[in-house]
Amino acid sequence: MILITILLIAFGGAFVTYLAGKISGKLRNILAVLVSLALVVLISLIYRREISREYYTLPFLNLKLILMSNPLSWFFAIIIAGIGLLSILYSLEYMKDKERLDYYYFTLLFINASMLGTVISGDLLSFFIFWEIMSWSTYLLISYKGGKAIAAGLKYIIMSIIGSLAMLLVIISLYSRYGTMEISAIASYMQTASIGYTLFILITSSLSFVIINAFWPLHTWLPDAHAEAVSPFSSVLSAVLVRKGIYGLYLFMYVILGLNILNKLHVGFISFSSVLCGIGAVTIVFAAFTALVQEDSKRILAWSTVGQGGYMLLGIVFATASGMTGGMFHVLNHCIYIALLFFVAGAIEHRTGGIRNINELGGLIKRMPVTFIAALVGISGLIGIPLTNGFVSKWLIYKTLILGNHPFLAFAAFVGTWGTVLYGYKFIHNIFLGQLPEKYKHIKEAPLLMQLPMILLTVTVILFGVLPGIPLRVISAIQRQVALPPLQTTLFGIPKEAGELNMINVLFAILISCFIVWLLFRRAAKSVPVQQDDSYAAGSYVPKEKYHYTVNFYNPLSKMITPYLRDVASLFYLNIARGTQRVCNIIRRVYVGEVGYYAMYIVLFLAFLIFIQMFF
Amino acid sequence: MLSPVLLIAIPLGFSFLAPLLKKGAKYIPPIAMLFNLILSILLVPQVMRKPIIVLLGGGWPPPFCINLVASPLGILLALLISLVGFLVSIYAIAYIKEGATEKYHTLYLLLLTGATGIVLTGDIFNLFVFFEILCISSYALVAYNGDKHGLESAVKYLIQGSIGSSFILIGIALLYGLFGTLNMADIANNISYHSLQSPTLYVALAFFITGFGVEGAIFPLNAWLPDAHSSAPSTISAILSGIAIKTGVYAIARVTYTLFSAKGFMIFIATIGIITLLIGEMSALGQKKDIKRMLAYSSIGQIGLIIFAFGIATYYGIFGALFQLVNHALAKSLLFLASGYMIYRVGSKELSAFEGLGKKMPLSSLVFTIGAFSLIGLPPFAGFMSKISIISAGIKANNTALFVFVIIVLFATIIEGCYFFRVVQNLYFKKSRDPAHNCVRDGCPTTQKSEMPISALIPIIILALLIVAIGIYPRLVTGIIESAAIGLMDKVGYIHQILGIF
Amino acid sequence: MNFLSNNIYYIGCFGLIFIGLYIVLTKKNLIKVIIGINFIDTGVNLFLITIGYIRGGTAPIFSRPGLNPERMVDPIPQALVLTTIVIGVSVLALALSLAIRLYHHYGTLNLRKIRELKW
Amino acid sequence: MKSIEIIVPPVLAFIIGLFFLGLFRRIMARIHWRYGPPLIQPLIDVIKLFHQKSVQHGIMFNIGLIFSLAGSIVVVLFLPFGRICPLSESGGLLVILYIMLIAPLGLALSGGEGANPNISIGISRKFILSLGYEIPLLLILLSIMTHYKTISLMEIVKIQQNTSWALLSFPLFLPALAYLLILPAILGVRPFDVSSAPQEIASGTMVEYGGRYLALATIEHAFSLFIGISLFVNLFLGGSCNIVVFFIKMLVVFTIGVFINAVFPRLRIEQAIKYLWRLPVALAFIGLIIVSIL
Repeated sequence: MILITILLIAFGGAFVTYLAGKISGKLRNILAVLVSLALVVLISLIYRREISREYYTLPFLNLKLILMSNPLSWFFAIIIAGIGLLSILYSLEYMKDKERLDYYYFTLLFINASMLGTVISGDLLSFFIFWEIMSWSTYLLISYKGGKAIAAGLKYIIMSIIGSLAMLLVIISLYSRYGTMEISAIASYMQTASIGYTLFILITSSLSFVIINAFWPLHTWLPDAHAEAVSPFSSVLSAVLVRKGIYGLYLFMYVILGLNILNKLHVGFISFSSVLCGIGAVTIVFAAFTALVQEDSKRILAWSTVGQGGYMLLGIVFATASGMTGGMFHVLNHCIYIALLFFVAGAIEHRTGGIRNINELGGLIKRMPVTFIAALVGISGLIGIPLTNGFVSKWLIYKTLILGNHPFLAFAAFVGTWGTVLYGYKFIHNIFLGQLPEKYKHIKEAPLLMQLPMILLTVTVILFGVLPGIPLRVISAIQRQVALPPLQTTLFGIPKEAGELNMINVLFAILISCFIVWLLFRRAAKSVPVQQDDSYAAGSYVPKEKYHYTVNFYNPLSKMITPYLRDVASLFYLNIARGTQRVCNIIRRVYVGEVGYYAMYIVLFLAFLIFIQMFF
Repeated sequence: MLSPVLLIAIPLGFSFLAPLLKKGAKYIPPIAMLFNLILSILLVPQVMRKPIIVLLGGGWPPPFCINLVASPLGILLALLISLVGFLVSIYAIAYIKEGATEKYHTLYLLLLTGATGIVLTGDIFNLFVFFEILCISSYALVAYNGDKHGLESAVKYLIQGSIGSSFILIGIALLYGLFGTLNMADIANNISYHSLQSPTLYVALAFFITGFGVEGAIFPLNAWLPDAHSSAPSTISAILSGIAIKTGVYAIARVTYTLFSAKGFMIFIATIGIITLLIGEMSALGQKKDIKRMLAYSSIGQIGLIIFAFGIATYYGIFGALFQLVNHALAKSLLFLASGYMIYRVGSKELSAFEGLGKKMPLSSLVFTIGAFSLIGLPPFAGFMSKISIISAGIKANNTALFVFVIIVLFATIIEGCYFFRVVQNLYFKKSRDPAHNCVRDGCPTTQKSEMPISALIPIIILALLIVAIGIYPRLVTGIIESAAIGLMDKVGYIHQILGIF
Repeated sequence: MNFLSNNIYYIGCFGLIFIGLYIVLTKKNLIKVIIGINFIDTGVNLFLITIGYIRGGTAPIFSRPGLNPERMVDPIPQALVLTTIVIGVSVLALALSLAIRLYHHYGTLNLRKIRELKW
Repeated sequence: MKSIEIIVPPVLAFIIGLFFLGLFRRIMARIHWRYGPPLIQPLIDVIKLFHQKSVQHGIMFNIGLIFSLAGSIVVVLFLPFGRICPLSESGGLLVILYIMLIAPLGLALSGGEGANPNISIGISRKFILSLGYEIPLLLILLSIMTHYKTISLMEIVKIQQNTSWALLSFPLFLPALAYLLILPAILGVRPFDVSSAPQEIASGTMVEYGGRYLALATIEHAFSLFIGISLFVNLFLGGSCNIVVFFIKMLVVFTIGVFINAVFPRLRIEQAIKYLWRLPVALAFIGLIIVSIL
């Protein structure tokens, strides 16, 4: 019952919010917050409860639709609800003066609802239905801003339709074979399916998940969509929505097929997992270096979203305890820090009047210290500096890769991390450090309501970094659910038997070292603050123009790597699209406009029919 | 006194009432259609139990006289016709203002009479006559605007249509020559009883498919459709797309399933359907300018899908086909109606003129979007349910060719998505080119809403609500569709019901 | 020869239909095309009649005693043909009136030139 | 006992690092046919700098530097030094790799706050250079970890002590060679000192540092010297059981590393990357392939 309540509140709340917006803006905002808060509360209530409930019967397909809750779905559901709540909170200020707010809140809540629906659905049909609702409602919000966002939205929706149709094919095929769509029933049937059929199911279904998760050859929709969407929604997009792909992969690979079957799927050297690994590795490296040459704050983050997906893939593909845990944990971590970073980018956009080009910014640390700290912590999480959450998951993934004898995958992952260091620093440097441009001398810190989500997420990044045991417990429940070996964990990391990681030691080491250095620093002779003009120009006249070295920050490097970063996939799709258009244009020329030809078509068709029938 | 005869008699009678009333003529079609609607709804429970057979002309038992068969299939389609007809006629009250309006209403009712007759009759020649009523009135209605495009398309439509009807007539003559009867049940009985394999029979089938195919818009025969749909008044486009071509499809299904139970031929029907689907959808993608033409091509594609589903030749296939037929009728008439006033307001059929309409006509844009989503097959709209049933039927049939076809259907869906989302983005996300509407904030006047009149708005909102309702609660219609599908499959039962009156 | 004389009606009506089709397919002038359609119509009507016709048969009315029902011509096709003639006439009328209006707009009846609607 | 273990490595690292700095200047001077400063000069400099007044630019300017040095100290705590390794049980080589990031990032953040284009250029070069040497370095580390099937540095050292040095074992001498080739880049000494080129960009990252800031930065540099070399000793020379042997190994490695490249003039950044991505990467790559096949 509680699941149905959740769904009803989620979907109904969206509609009610929309209607409330017609009455007053304030009421709408309050309702939106309340709805998302209620979802968070309700979902936390079903922690560790396994529920399965039929809620609907489709007469003509003779199907019962089921809602269920288990550790896997709970894990994703709480992420969705949490980020949903924070993004709504953030929107309150961010979206204040924008137009079509009713539409905005409605769609945002609706997307959250449909995402919740996908994770708590217990059969493939409702999974698919919610998935599709999610796809199109996302489109509505990606394109919301107009301008460049329109093309981005179209790109997204077409790719996601392709993906979901592939999934539809799989689902219907399963249904026609086994006469049911219940996940657990299909899972038991699949144990006896032939290898070929299993491969068909796996490959076709993963197409849609690869698209939504934006893995390398199918990533092209993501950078545009994320960069062009409004910032609170970008954070939802890249924190949660994109990661539905991981959920789907996990569902099909481990819940439906299971390890036994997966291990059988290989032809000599090449197996399904190795292909996925390759995709993941290429995604990581390619995305990291592409992000390096971007100059748009949100585009950098978007590319980093692409890249981080690769880590999760590398993690979950290897069905070892640490790999799986690392992958799932990385989903959570990435969701936290990328949402944080998009909030940061949004706050800067908000205060500077929509500036996204990081080269035009600089020195904002003096004006927006809270945002700066959030950005710093977020980027540290993204890189995986110890004491942030990203570190633990990456550590687990690396460990899996190295000990599983996949050094080249590990190498790709490492290189990706170094790319991340470079663009992460660039992000901070160009926006927050250095010279404060004249026109931003008077901007203020982000409003309190925007700070609140950022602070919460910042705290979470550190909290999960120091006490990774909390989320790892939830994740090991997922492992148990699909009969994979769970990873042993302690509150501060991994015990010695499973590979020893102890964050509390690291924390104390760093704190004490900092303290000692600080003491040293304090004892030394004092220093006086000076203006930039004084030190750089030695007090003489400097022109008031910009002399903050930002444009093309890694110039020598980008000169070397840009030739290799041509987005071949994107060009390829573009050509396909153009080709299709051309073919379509040729095809409609059959309707020549001359009635004589039309009459001829009719006669020819008749002749053809008679001819055909004579031979059958 | 609930007789299916009234379903035909009332629109026919009212249609000739219309020219007498001049001023009040525009209220005649809604009244007639409302009556039909209520009547067919009332007939539903009765028909679900047992089909009603009405004998016309002398009361001789079949096969000797013309009879009407109110089977679930017939009533389903009659219900659909009267529903769409009713809503479109309400829309027309405000929309049709110029020209000889009373003639419009007369012809309109005649068209619906024809359509209702086609789906209810049990006599092949009678079917032809109703078909001609439908065709002639639609030729005239296409030309109703009297502009050059309307006339051109009407003439072209007429030429192709009359060739098609001649072919139907030849088919009827051939059948009559073989069996000496015109009653469909009797013909079917004869064909299956004698299990005839004569080439004449095949030729007759070819003639029927070609003839009905012209009205039913299967691929090479549908050249009239984009022209006629795009240049007719939007109400007529809606009716043509929602009703007229559906009757053609119905006739094809009736002929192939009931008359000739041509099982081996069905895969061929499916192929034709797939080709129609592909050509229609791809042409729609290619058509970037004229929105009505794009919608017309999309109709071709959808008809292809329906025919494909009929061609699967299983119960599930027929069910999917009928379901899709209903949904497409609702959605496409919705789209044409919604675009009607949009075109009227922006004064152009160009797709680019629709930019930013979402602000000026919020409700119409919303319902347009709902219709488009339903046609693409996105949940939770009606189109999704029917599409999924067609696809599952195709896969369940366990036939490699059909599996390939299903993949093509999915591919066509992608194309559908491309062009419909192109419209949706124009409606909502592009800024209006008209500079007066461009500035949103301070200084300039706020965007003016120019929503369509309420009498036009109501029908399309009802259509949209129906689409959503069917999408969320498909049981609303699936019951009757199921029994209709069973009825169409059950040839022996059909023959028995009609000839069993002896 | 015997075949010809036995099937003369069929040959005639299909001849008419084919002539009509030929006209529709090849002629540019709208009026000619309409005439072609009428040819097809006539041919089909003839075909219908032929089906019910019995050589040397009598009218299907018991107008005088001693008429053999076996020798009676089938009345139904005749009834059908009546209907189709009416339909054909109305189509013809509609076509011609449309042609007149079309001429006003385009100033020509050449179907090759009346092709603004295409693609 | 534990507390001594924690205190000793950083102190020793401080001393040894400064010693290496002095040694380096001395060696360079000798190569230039100069006398050069006394070995203790860096220490004197640091003490002197702590007593000089300086300028500062903001909070991050301080915090970044503090973090940077602290990060280096923590890395030292993770590295086995002889037998001493206080934090060996907290994550192994992967953690070291990541904590090693804190130092350059901290310096970069601090420098960025300095708002001087020269600093930014220096940082940019430094990061590019670090990407340049990280790629071979990661390959090297991976081949070691894959070969010994562990991520714990302590384990690696132990296995080497039981069998033979990695430098001398078959596939691993290739990565070892690669490590030696990139060692100057890791240490940031000539010819890879492009990020702090005093003649071009006024010593780059250091330009705004004076007084205590410069002192901390120097100490940080000393630490990084220590870390780079002791990592090599641990990875390839089997560490050591006692501190003296360990120190001697470090000394040898340092001298070799410096001598190999000291005669070259400073490389431009592109040249540096090209150098780093050719021979060292090739060696390390071949090594890794062999390791992963074996």
